[in-house]
Amino acid sequence: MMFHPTKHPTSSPKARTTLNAQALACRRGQRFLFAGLDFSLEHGRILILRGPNGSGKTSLLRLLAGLSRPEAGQLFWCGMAVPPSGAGLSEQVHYVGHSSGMKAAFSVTDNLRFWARYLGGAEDRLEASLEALDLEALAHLPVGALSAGQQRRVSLARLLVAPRPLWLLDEPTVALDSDNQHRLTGLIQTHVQNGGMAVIATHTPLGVDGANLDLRDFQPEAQHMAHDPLLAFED
Amino acid sequence: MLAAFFSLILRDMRLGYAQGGAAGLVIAFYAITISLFPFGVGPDAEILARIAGGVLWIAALLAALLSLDRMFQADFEDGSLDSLTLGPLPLSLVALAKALAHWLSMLLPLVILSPLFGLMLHLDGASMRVVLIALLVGTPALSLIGAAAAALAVAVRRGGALIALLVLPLYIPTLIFGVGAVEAVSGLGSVSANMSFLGSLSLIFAVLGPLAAGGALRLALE
Amino acid sequence: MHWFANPARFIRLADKILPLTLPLTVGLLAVGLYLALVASPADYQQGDTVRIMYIHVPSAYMALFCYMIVAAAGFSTLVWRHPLADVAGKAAAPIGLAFTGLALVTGSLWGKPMWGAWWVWDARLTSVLVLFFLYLGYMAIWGAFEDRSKAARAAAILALVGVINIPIIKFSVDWWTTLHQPASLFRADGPSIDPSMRPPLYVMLAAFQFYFFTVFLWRIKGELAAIRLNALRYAGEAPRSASPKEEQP
Amino acid sequence: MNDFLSMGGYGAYIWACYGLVLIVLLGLGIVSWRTQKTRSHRADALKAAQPRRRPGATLGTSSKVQP
Repeated sequence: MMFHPTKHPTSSPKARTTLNAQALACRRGQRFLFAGLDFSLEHGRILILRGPNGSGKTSLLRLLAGLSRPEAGQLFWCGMAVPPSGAGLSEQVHYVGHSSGMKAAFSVTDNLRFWARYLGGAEDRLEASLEALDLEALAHLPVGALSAGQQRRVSLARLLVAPRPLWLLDEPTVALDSDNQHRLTGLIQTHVQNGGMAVIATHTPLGVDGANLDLRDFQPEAQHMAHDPLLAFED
Repeated sequence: MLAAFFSLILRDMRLGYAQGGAAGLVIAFYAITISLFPFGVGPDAEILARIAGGVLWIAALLAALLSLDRMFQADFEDGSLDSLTLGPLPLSLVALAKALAHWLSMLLPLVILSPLFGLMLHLDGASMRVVLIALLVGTPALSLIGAAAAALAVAVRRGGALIALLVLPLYIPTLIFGVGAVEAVSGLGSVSANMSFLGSLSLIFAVLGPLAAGGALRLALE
Repeated sequence: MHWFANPARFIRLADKILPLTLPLTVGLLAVGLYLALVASPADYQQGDTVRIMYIHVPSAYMALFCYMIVAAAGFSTLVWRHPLADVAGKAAAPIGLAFTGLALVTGSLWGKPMWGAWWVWDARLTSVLVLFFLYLGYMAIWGAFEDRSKAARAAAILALVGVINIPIIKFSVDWWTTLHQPASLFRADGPSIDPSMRPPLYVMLAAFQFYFFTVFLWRIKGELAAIRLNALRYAGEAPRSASPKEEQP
Repeated sequence: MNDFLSMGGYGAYIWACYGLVLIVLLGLGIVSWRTQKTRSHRADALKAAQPRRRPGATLGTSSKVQP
């Protein structure tokens, strides 16, 4: 599958997309999940997030997708600063979380056709996406009737229906059987070879080579109180 | 951008009528609520005719309230709200699209059926037409400002009951001018004045509702 | 504007102001009561019930005034993300609710001798009733969230939606009451406040204003103390030099 | 004094109004005042009971990601 980014600052296929993070910090309630997080990622590269449950992997992925605002720090997409609303980056991103993001009442094809149209992809990619994840047999079944593994493959199919440079995958191998995991690895490698990028939070090895980032290195050692402006007189 | 907007409206409308969709329930609720009134105030034609406008409007308000809860909650629970945010539309336009889809799938059928229920309430021909137009012009406001309350309720996780408290005070102007238009037929005030207020309410809320809903949805995503 | 953001500085300022506003409140209230109950004449038309107006009108005014404070706090929470604004909104709402409740009750107690009905669907009373529900909605939002900063922003959104709707509601209620009460003999806020009624009214209003400001500062200090208490209790739990251990998500 | 209390026959309503207003305002005032007093005392007590934290605890180390 040729990958060609649609609306994109530099529209050439081999775009030099880069994602940089400086001193990112994320707070949950009274506590910092991580702080002072820096990383940089260019096209054709993969970043694998490690760390125990609750160390902030999902929060970091949602932050990169522009679904939440960082407590501190700044994100740069292709060198341009990303505003807190995530505008400019959100349109370049796919986020595959734990829930399928599909309507249970609709069939697999209806769901994917909607996402193709909504996310600015092309409906002619539908067949190729179903084929890539071995979903042709289930195409007309309502997503609600599918197993967790099958639903996971449908949400992964959305990555192919509307091509975007940056994939954010949150434990994508969950509920996938072994040969589907190979299929996933193949998809990621093809995406990356075509100039795409990916940030993947995973516990199981994916068989793709990429830089590792362990969120435990960025936990503040002292359980420092999250900086709540209304606590300023605690210093 | 526009294609995404309309595809979202179409999807939500189809959702309303798909298996598990609430559209059918809302219409049934509207019918049952209206038919309760004669049991309450008595079958006397003269009384029913006088309060018919109020009955039709209050039933429409409650029907809208009933269906607001699912406007964003379903998308929040199955994760599609995340992907909708990553689409080309800003969150306020997503809210506008969903509010319009809610109006088209949930409230428009009520408006079309209202003359039928008007008959049950001995409404005369002239007021029947006015009620139909008033509902057509005024009910969009219910979905539009309702979207803001529904979005706030999503951020609260189990906020369904909260919606009624948040939105009913804001429905009062629509109710006043809606019923006012019907009563104007029998000489109490002017129909066109009430209609123009009703229409302006829908327009004001067409801006205010989605803006507030967009902000509230961003809260829910955090 | 951000000079204000530091709570310690705010509390020092409040502690300077409070010794002024508290005696002023008490003094004005005493003078107001004296003027309202003793010094002013009974109205030729209403008799002594006009004295109820001296607290009904200020209460209704304060009910709206407090909502404006809540909306202003909401605006600065959303636009300037001013941390103190979250707390100010939450502090002002209960006071506003109290004034709204008082306006409703005094309005009803005034309606009974005048028109023989405990509740009259008149323009002012109906608007105050709707305002009461707006307050309930605002405070329900605060109660519904665990995370303070999320609650503040959600409540701010509702407050702004509410404040934009207040003139709309006021207009539609006035339209509705004049439609259904063509020539009501006596409107709740009186045909015209003749000169002799003004002193007690203004003094009572001033007393209520200072009362609001005093209790408002107290409540903000209370909210800040609650945040500090929560943070300290939280810090107290987590052992200070713990190595980063497994945390529950 | 008596006619003052009767307020031209409307005494009941007038005193009910003024009484209620004073009770509610006084009550709200006292509750607000007391909560802020007790809370700040408790906070001071908790703070005093807590060992001094190392001033200026830094917010996590920032190290480049391993290649």
